[in-house]
Order: sequence, then C-alpha cells, then structure tokens
Amino acid sequence: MASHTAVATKAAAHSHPGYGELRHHFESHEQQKDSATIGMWVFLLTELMFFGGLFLAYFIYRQWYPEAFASASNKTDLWLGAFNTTVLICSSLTMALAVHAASKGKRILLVGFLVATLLLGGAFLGVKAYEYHDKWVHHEIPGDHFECEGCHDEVHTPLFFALYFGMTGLHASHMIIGFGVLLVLIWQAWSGKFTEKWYTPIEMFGLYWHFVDIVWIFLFPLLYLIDRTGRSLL
Amino acid sequence: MTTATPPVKEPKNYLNAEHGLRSWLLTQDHKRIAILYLIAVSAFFVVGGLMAVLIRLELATPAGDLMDSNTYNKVFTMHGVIMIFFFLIPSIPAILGNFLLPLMIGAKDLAFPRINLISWYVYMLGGTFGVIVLLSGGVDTGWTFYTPFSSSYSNGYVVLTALAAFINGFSSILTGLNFIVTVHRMRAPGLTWFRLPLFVWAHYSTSVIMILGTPVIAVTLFLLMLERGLHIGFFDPAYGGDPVLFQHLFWFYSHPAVYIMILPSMGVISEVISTFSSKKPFGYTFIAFSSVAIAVFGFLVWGHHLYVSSQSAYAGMVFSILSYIVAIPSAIKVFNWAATMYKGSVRLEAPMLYAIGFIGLFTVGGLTGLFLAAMGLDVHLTDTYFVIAHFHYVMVGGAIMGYQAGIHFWWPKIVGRMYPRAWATVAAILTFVGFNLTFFPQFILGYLGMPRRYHVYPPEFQVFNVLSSAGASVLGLGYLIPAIYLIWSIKNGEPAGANPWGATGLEWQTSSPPPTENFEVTPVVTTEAYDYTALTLTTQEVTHVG
Amino acid sequence: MLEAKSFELFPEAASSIAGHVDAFYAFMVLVSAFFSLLIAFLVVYFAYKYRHRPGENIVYAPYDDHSLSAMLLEVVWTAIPLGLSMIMFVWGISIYFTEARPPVDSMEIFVTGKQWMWKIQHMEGAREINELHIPVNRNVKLTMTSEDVIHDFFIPAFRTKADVLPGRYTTEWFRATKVGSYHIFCAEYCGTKHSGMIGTVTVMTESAYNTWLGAGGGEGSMAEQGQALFNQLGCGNCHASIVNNQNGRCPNLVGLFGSTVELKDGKQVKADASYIRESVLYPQSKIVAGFDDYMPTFKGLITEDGMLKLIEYIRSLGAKNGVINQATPLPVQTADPAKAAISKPGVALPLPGSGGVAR
Amino acid sequence: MAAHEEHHVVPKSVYFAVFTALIVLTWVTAWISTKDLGSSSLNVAVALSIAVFKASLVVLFFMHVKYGTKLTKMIVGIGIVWLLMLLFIVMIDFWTRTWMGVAGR
Ligand code: HEA
Ligand code: HEA
Ligand code: HEC
Ligand code: CUA
Ligand SMILES: [Cu+2]
Repeated sequence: MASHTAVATKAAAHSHPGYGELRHHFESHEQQKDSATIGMWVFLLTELMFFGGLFLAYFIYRQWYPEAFASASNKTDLWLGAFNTTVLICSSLTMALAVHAASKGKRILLVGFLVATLLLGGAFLGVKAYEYHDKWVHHEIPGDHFECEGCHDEVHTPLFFALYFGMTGLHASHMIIGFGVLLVLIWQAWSGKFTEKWYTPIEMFGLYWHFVDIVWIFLFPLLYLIDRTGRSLL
Repeated sequence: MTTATPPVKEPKNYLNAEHGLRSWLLTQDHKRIAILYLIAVSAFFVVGGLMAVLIRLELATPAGDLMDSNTYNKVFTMHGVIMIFFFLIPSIPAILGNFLLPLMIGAKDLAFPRINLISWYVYMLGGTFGVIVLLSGGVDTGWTFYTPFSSSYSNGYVVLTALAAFINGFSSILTGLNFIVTVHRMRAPGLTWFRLPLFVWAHYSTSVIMILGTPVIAVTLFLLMLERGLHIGFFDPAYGGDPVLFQHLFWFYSHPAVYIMILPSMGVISEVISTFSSKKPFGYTFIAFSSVAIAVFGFLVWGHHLYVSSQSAYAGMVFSILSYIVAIPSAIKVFNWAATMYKGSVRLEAPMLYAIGFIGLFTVGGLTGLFLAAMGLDVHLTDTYFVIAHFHYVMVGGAIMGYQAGIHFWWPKIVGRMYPRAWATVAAILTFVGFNLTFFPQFILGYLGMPRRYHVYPPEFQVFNVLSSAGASVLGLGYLIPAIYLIWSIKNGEPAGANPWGATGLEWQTSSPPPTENFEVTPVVTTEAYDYTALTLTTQEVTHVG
Repeated sequence: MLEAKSFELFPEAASSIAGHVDAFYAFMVLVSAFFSLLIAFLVVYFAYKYRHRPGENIVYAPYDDHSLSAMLLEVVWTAIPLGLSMIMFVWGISIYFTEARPPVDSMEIFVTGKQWMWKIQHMEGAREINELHIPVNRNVKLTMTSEDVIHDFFIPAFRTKADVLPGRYTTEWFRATKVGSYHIFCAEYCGTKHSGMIGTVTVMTESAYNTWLGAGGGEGSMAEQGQALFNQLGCGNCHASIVNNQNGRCPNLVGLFGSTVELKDGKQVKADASYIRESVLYPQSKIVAGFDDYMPTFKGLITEDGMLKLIEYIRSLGAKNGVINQATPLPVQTADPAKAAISKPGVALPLPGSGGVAR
Repeated sequence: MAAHEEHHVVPKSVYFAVFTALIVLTWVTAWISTKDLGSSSLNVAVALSIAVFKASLVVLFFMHVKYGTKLTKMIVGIGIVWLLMLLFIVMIDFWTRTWMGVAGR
C-alpha cells in the first residue's frame, strides 16, 4: 500500500527562529498552528452545546410561565446590565487589538491590551458580584429561603432565578478561568515569549474570550430585557 | 518466520523504550496511554461484570433471597453506570482508537499528546468518584437518573455519581477533540480521505458525536447536581419544572451515545472482515458514509425512549420515523460486510469468528430495535426485559464482540506476540453460545410483560430467568479464558512479526510492537486502502494464515 | 390469567387492542427472522464456500465495487429495508393513536401512584388499593397522577401502559375482552419497592361489577366527596356564594368544566382537569380575565386524590356553552357503610388518611 | 500538506467599526426594551435579532471567521445547526402536547 519512501520535511523545521517550539510529532509549524486552531474551534463547539442545554430549559420555562419570568426579570437592574455588557464588549475589543498587536510583534502594546482586557474582565466580574450580592440581600436565591417581593407567582419565580444563576454563574466561571489564563499570558508576553511569527496562545485565547462575550450578548436580552414595559405585569 | 529460541535482544519499541512507573504515568505516547486505558477500562469491566453476576444470581429465583430490594437497585444502577460510562464508551476509542489512529494514518502521535494524557487522568478522576460511590453504599436511581426520583427522593450519593459521569464526560470530549484534529491534520502524505481505513472513518464519526453530544449530558448532570444538592429546581414539578425535559436532555446525549458504543466496533469489523477475507471491503464508500450518516441522524431520534413518558404523540411520530431512517445505514453496513466475504479467501481465525458473531448478534439486536421504534409496540415493550435483551444484543453481542475481535486482531501488534489460537477459538464459541443463552430468553420474558429493574417477580417468569442465569455463567467463562491467555501471551507467546494476518493497513507496516515514533520514516501513501494486490508478502511470509 | 403457568411464550391477550399488537408483533418477528436467518446463512455459507485451505495461495481478487451491478445491489439493499421500515412506522403509529385516544363513551376511573402503591377511585365512590375492578367489554379511561415520583401503570394482558407523573395528568384506556384477573405492574423505576408496586386488575361481567360497586364506597360518589372537601377547605367562602348568586369577586364555577376561559393576558385556555388543578395549586400562574389574583394557593393542603375529587365536583357542576360533559357520572351509589367495613380483597377499602386533605 | 493561505491580519479600523456598532446596539436594545412595540412578541423578536446580529459581528470579525478557512466556517455552521436542532426538536414536543386533547399524549 504505502511505499517506504522517506520524506524529510522536518529536517529544517527546528531551526526556524521565532516560531516557538515545534513539538516532535508535527511535521511543520503550519501543521502545528492549524491543529491548535481547529482544536480550539472544536472546543468552542462543545462549549456552545454545553450552554445549549441551559438555553433550552430557559426557552421552555419562559413559554410556560411568562408572567413569572417577566416580574422576576424586572428585578434585575437593566442599566447595570447594559453597562456591564458595554464593559464586556470593550474587553472584547482590547482582546482583538491584543491579537493584532501580537501579529505585528509589538510586545509592549500586546501587554498593554492584555492588561486592559484583564481589567475590563475584572470590572465585569465586580459588577456581577455586586448584582449577586444584591440578590442575596433580597433573598432572591432559589432554594429553601427564597423570597421575592412583589413577584406574583411565588411558585415559579424561583425557576427564573435558578436559570439566572445557572446561566450567569456558568458564564462567570468561564470569565474567571479566562482571568487566570490571562494572567499567565500577560507574564509570558512580558517576558517576550511571543513573536510576530508565533503567538498561537494569544490567538486561541482571543477566540475563547470572544466566545464568552457572545454568550453574554445573548444572556443580556434573555435575562434582563423581558417585558420592561410593564405591559403584562400586574 | 522462525521462532527464535535464543533470547535475541528485542529491538527498541514503545514498551521497552523506557522503564519504571514514572515513564508510564507521565507518558505522552499514544500507545502507552492506550495501555493505561486498557488496564483501567478492563478493571471497570470486571467490576461491572461482577454486578451482572449478582443480578443474575438474584434473579435465578422469583423471591428476593440474595439481597434486599435496596441493594438490588444499587447493583443494577452501578452495573449500568459502570458498563456504559466507564467501560463501553471509552473501550474501543480510548484503547484501540488511541493506539491505532496515528499508526493507521502514518502519524507520529495524536495532535495533542498532552491532552491525551490529561484525558486519561480525567477518566481516572471520574472513575475514582465512581468507586467512592460504590464503596460508600451506592446509588439507586438506575443509570438514567430520572427526575424527580433522583433529584428529590433518592439518597445524596446521586450528586457524587452524577459528578463522576460529568467528569468522565470531559475525558470523552477531549478524546473526541483530539481524534478530529488528528484526522484532519496529521494524515501522511498521499493519504486522502477516501484512502482512509474504515476504522478511521468510524472513529471520526464517533468523535463528532462525542464533542456534540457529551456537553449536553454534562450540563444536564450539572443541573441535576444543583437540584439535588442545593434544592434549586429545574426538573421537579414541585418547583414548576418538567421531568420530561430532563429525559429529553438526557437522551439527547444518551441515544447518540449508543452509537459512540457501536460505531468504533463497526470500524473494527470492517477491518477484520476485509483482512480475513483477503478482499477489499465491498462498498467502501457506502460503509464510510453510513458511519457519518449514523452520527448525524443518530442525533435526531432520542425521543424514541419517551413514547410513554407523556411526550406529545406528534413528537413521538417524528422520532419514530427518524429512528427507522437511522437504521438504514446500519443495514447497509451489514449487507456490505456479508458481500465482502463473497468470493474472498476466508480464514476463520479468532478475530474473524468474533466478527462473524458480531454480524449475527448485531443484526438480531438491531432488528429488535425496530420493534421498539414502532410506537404502538413500544407501549407494550418499553421498560420490560425486551428492552434489556435488545440493548445487550447490540452492546454485548455487538459492541463487545467487536471489541474482542479488535483486541484479538491487534494484540500481536500491541504486545508483539501471538496468543494460543486454539484457546481463542474455544473462547469465541463459548462467548457466542453463552451470550445467546443469557439474553435470548429475555426477549420472550419481555413480551410476556416482565418489567425491568424488578428485584422480585411473579413465579411464572422463572423458567426463562433460570435459563438466562445459566447462560450468564457460560458467558462469564467466555470472558475469563481470553483474560488468562492474553496475559499469558505477553511473556510467553510466539513473536508475531510485523504483519501476522496479511493485512493492509499502515499499522502493519511497522514492527510489532511499534517503535515509539511509530515509523522509521514517514510513509507516503500511493494507493487506495485495502489494496491486497500491492501487498508484497507471499503466503509463506504470512505466519498465521490458516 | 393470573394462575401461574410456568412456561408460556405469549402473554394472555385480554383487551380489544391486544390482538392488533400481537399481529404486528408477529409481523415483526417474521421480518426479523427472515433477515437474521438470511444474514446468518450468507456469512456461514461464504465462510465455508470460500474458505482458505491450508497451503493454498491466497488469491487477492481485485474487483470493482463501483460497477453497475454493485451499485444495483447497494440500491436494492437500501430500498428494501427502507420500504419495510416505513410499513413498520405506519403500522406502529396507527396502533399507537388508537391506544392514545380514549373513545368518547369511556367510563372514567382515577389512579394515583405513590411510592409504592396504586390508589384507585371509581366515580361512584368505590376506592381500592393495588386492585382494579372493571366491567368486561366497556371502554375504560384512566386518569392518572402521582404524588411523588414517576410511576407507570402497566397491564401486560392489555398490552398497554403509560407513565404516571407528579404534577400532571396522563391518560390510558382499554377495553377488556375477557373476564379474569391480570397483573398490574409499575413499569417505571420508582425506588426501593418498585418491584412490589404491583396489583391485579379483575375483569368482571357487567352485573358482577355493579354488585361489586354497590358493595364498596361508603363515602358517596367522588363528586360528593369532592363537595365535602370543597366546603372543608373553605373554597366555598369565596366560590360557593357565587354558585348561587354572583358577587363578582370570584369566578363562577358552575359550567366551568370544559369551557374556554379568557385569561387576563388575553390568552385562552380550555378548562380541563389540568387547568383546574393548576388554578387551585398555582392560582397566580393563570388569572381569569376580570378578576384579581387574591385566591390563595392550596399547594400542600390537598392530596392528589383529593384534587381528583375536587375536579370531579367542579365537573359535576355542569358544563356551559353546550360542551357536553364526557363522562357523566353514573347514578350516585350511596353505599351502606356497614358493608364497606368488610375489607375482603377486591372490595373497596376505606383508605387511611385519604379524605383528601393532606396532613 | 495542503498549501495554507497566508494569515490574514484584519485592519484596526474594522475592529473599531465593529466595536462602535456593538456598543450602539447594546444601548439601543436596552432602550427599546422599555418601549411598548405593540406586542410582547415583537419586543422579543427585536431583542433577539439584535443579539444575533451582534453575535455575528463578533464571530465574523473579532474571531476572524470571515477570513478563516472553509473548515472553520463549517465548524461554526455545525455549531449553529446543532444548537438549533437541540432547541427546536425538543420544542416540537412542548408545542404539540395539547394537540390531541388527551392529557399526557
Ligand atoms: C450499542 C448500542 C445500541 C445500538 C446500536 C442501538 C440501536 C438501535 N436501537 Fe437501541 N437501545 C440501546 C442501545 C443501542 N441501540 C440502549 C442501551 C437502550 C436502552 C436504554 C435504557 O432504557 O436503559 C436502547 C433502547 C432503544 C429504544 C427505547 C426502548 C424503550 O425504552 O422503550 C428504542 C426505540 O426505538 C431503540 C431503537 C433502536 C434502533 C431502531 C436501533 C438501530 O440503530 C438499529 C439498526 C440495525 C439494524 C436494523 C440491523 C441490521 C439491518 C439489517 C440486517 C437489514 C434489515 C433492516 C430492516 C428491515 C430495516 N433502542
Ligand atoms: C456495556 C454495557 C453492558 C454490559 C457489558 C452488560 C453485561 C451484562 N449485563 Fe447488563 N445492563 C447494562 C449494560 C451492560 N450490561 C445497562 C445499561 C443496564 C440497565 C441498568 C439500569 O436499568 O439502570 C443493564 C441491566 C442488566 C440487567 C437488568 C437488570 C434489571 O433491570 O433489573 C441484567 C439482567 O440480567 C443484566 C445482565 C447482564 C449480564 C449477564 C451481562 C454479561 O455480559 C456480563 C458478563 C461479564 C462477566 C461475567 C464479568 C467478567 C468475567 C469475569 C471477571 C470472569 C469471572 C466470572 C465468572 C466465571 C462468572 N444487565
Ligand atoms: C380567597 C378567595 C378564594 C378561595 C378561598 C378560593 N378561590 Fe378559587 N378563585 C378566587 C379568585 C379571585 C379567582 C379568580 C382569579 C384567578 O383565576 O386566580 C379564583 C379562580 C378559581 C378557579 C378558576 C376559575 C375559572 O373561571 O377559570 C378555580 C377552578 C377555582 N378558583 C377553584 C377553587 C377551589 C377548588 C378552591 C378551594 C380549594 C378555591 N378556588 C378557593 C378566589 C378564591
Ligand atoms: Cu412505581 Cu415503579
Ligand atoms: Cu435510543
């Protein structure tokens, strides 16, 4: 089937400066880079399905209990939510710019944008923590001690909050993981690990960060923007 | 090939390249990781099998004389959980797939060796939680974890069990991800998609299911843990939830998961039938595409588990017709395998015996799946022993038979030595006979109306249950014998040579056991797969030809 | 029949649907046997016919699997299974839809599953546990719910089953065709004593059934018991006054059942059993147009059997808009309490704590 | 290995344009949610359309899919199709549960 013709593709590969380490089982840097990119996208695919289950539950219960969802959603702070969305979008921009800077081999700029991303991500988590605290104070945590002042359907409002905490919690945990990875990347970028020829980790992390942003782009209208007009509220 | 009597120094291979526990536990060699999986997965099979022995012992009499109901329920739950999540799903992909995929496509390793090792550790972590549950008394929800029983009524170990399966899911996701990237980017020069061995097609399809389905069960189990642990309601009607939603989410993964179990096995069968008929598989493209079709359509049929669950009848109709559609690619495979043997040069070596067993048993199992896919009939059959018989036919008679075929086929490649072939023949026949004796009576029991998950049952069902228990002991023997001779052969078997069966795949072109780097030089592929005419070996060189 | 026969291949067929299911099953067995034997024959025959003989050279026969004849084969063995499986699909759903739609003239019986027993209520008031008495050749519709987890009411001799879920009603119907007694199994795993959640359905002649009914009960028909409950729970404080004269604060329950209710948010719902159940347990989730939401929840105060009685009572208040009450209660059997005390199996037992009010 | 297209560097101006659109749309969607558009489903439709549009911008430009390989595009497509499959096929059940008018069928 296969003839044993030797192919020496790898010989020169190791000596390319600036491409980073070529792992032993790859033939070329290109193959290594492609593998990482495909791998990252496939990973994001699984992430999408992971959140998908929660979205499904959300859509079903929202159809079942529209009033409960409306009154509970009105308990969230619309403008704080919009502000936080803005913060996250800013961090997505700085991340995109970080990748851009990396591709141009500008080390200081890269570090700067990564730090900005980190700070914005931190700000987002801070606001989220404030919101959680607020819910905590008001006993709007589903479970045995749930209370919801002014909510009419006491039985089904916890369902909204269960989904609220489930979805934003999962989202926040992705942010926290991203936060950790960012710290490492900033340190690596600072010590000059990346070059304009090789900055795969930055690029891959960028994909991840933007994905987390996209999830929030959907969470915002779904959780904060239900029936703000008060139309069907009692 | 002559058996070397004086102990010649073995050439360097992945087994003797390094020594010591460390060199195994920190290895990034896909072949060594496959061995790690082989050991762990086999251990779980023994545990799951012992649970099966307990079940069959208990059911030999109608009364509950061996254990109490609570224990019985825990036993079949752990049997199901272990066999599905910790044995069958990782079995072929993580062992044979891991070992062979890079070899078959002429690569040095999988795309992400580190992730491959991590996936094993993740598997072990999940397994550890599973064992903790087992040791601390177990959980009694059934492997399906239906709410609200699991979330509000069963004992608290549900959380730990769900966590075990949850963690294990990530191991599966990582393996799938690795395989996909590997098949896309690591193929040897000249190895186009339609030159890939069918085993690779099967694993590619399996990986697609793993990465698209597994996250959904993960999030479902996550919600279950929240509901059970923190009383945050998602599924319990007491909280306004819908228990049927849980079932949808559960089966959205778990139906495709049955194809995670069978597809790799089908891949093995394609290789084995072709090799031992010395003939290119009939309808290569049809077999290849049917794997992809199964992976895709397999995602659309999960609701056939919900016909009596109060799912809407109209949704049931959709799921029913799709279940029939997804059966067609399986039918195509079966016919093509049979046609491959036509005018071949058939050698009834042990792997081939298992493969033939697979074809017969999978056909019966698959056809009885059609009974269950028919809504009107499933109303009577669901949750009876008919279902138990159906899925043991496809999983034990199908998937495990295929696994055994694969192990017997590639064992000489993995350890470099041949097992005693007469014993292998005996074991194959015992397994086949024992299997049918165990599970055929269960079809009859099921139609008679014996419900599954029953600790005690009305006495009129006893005859068939006794038959089944008797069969299980023969079947157990059928598993015990290979366990002994395979281990024995590691040290004492005849050296096998690079290509003992006269097979065509790239994996047979490197030495047995393969060197750490797999190939001395990266092979270049110039011909179609299964081109036996290009095989330069003569009959004399093929050591083990009949 | 229940008398244990130790060796049978087919279960007793004792319902109008059983024959259809058996016929379909026989067809499936034939198709499966044909294909299994065909495949088995082919592989065994090929393995023998084309076996490799020791010492012979292996002939590697190249061939073209894209030839016309090969393609034709692929088409044939795709088309035949596809055709056959479409027959199976259609046959399967036709039986299912018959099983799913209870005939209009069905008599109603109510089933409540609970770990690990079946509680059964007849409209006329008779109640039983793990026993179900029904007349032969009458369509019987079961309305079922659970107090805890999911169960499943399975009668193999009738070839039918349906899950019994907490928090909602499910339906199962059958027409028994043979006098006798048959197994009831719980077919959805529900915990420790799942395999003990079994019972017997006794099919009796019409007259024997009527005699049996007369012997049971003791607390009046379900509707009467429902009325008592209605008063006991204080529904009357709001709703009863309106039964007679409308005060405008609460909706009129007379004629509610089966009608279409306008809700406050403009949607419409059909007032069936599930709606009434929801109105009592979660009054806030659907508010009737023109009313305020001050009805309190009765969640936790009513058992599932109590709920069934309440619903029966509201149904007995009649239907409006010309919608006919499907199952008009039979003439109420006021039973002799003395007789009810004889608790021989198969006779309705007074259930402990089953007045309908949860403790 | 197949020849690989040269890595595409997106000009910064594109990033800023996309960013501006995202910010504007965020505040538009928040503001519009407080306005009664005549029916609540219209409000939902608007909110979701804006979200889908925003997400597409991020995927296409920030994540470079517009300039990516066929394979990346395929993976993104598969992701969307599978998610919708999960959502809609389950919905078939929930939407048709009352059609027959028989409880639990
Ligand atoms: C390896 C695992 C595996 C495989 C491959 C299958 C394959 C199939 N299964 Fe099975 N199934 C399970 C594992 C598997 N199943 C498990 C574990 C359960 C129960 C879970 C639980 O509840 O605990 C289950 C339960 C199950 C049910 C639900 C039963 C119930 O609970 O009520 C249904 C219903 O439709 C079903 C159908 C099918 C069908 C149509 C196929 C098809 O894919 C089969 C296709 C194969 C063939 C058809 C045979 C070859 C074809 C020919 C020889 C040609 C002739 C063909 C025709 C005429 C069409 N299965
Ligand atoms: C891959 C999956 C898999 C495998 C391999 C098996 C293997 C077996 N199963 Fe499995 N089974 C399931 C998956 C599997 N099962 C699932 C998912 C369920 C449903 C659980 C639920 O309802 O939640 C189930 C349920 C189930 C039941 C129904 C229980 C009930 O509903 O009450 C029964 C009953 O007979 C049974 C029997 C067996 C037997 C006899 C084997 C045999 O094949 C096992 C043979 C193995 C051995 C015997 C051990 C290995 C041998 C040795 C170590 C040698 C020494 C031993 C001897 C010589 C005896 N199984
Ligand atoms: C405190 C007063 C009050 C009590 C007590 C009360 N209800 Fe109500 N009920 C109302 C009001 C007000 C409405 C209309 C608003 C709504 O739909 O929730 C209503 C609505 C209903 C409806 C829906 C009627 C329709 O037209 O759709 C039903 C059914 C009902 N009640 C049954 C009961 C039952 C049964 C009980 C006792 C177990 C009960 N109610 C106790 C005040 C009461
Ligand atoms: Cu009730 Cu099983
Ligand atoms: Cu299935």
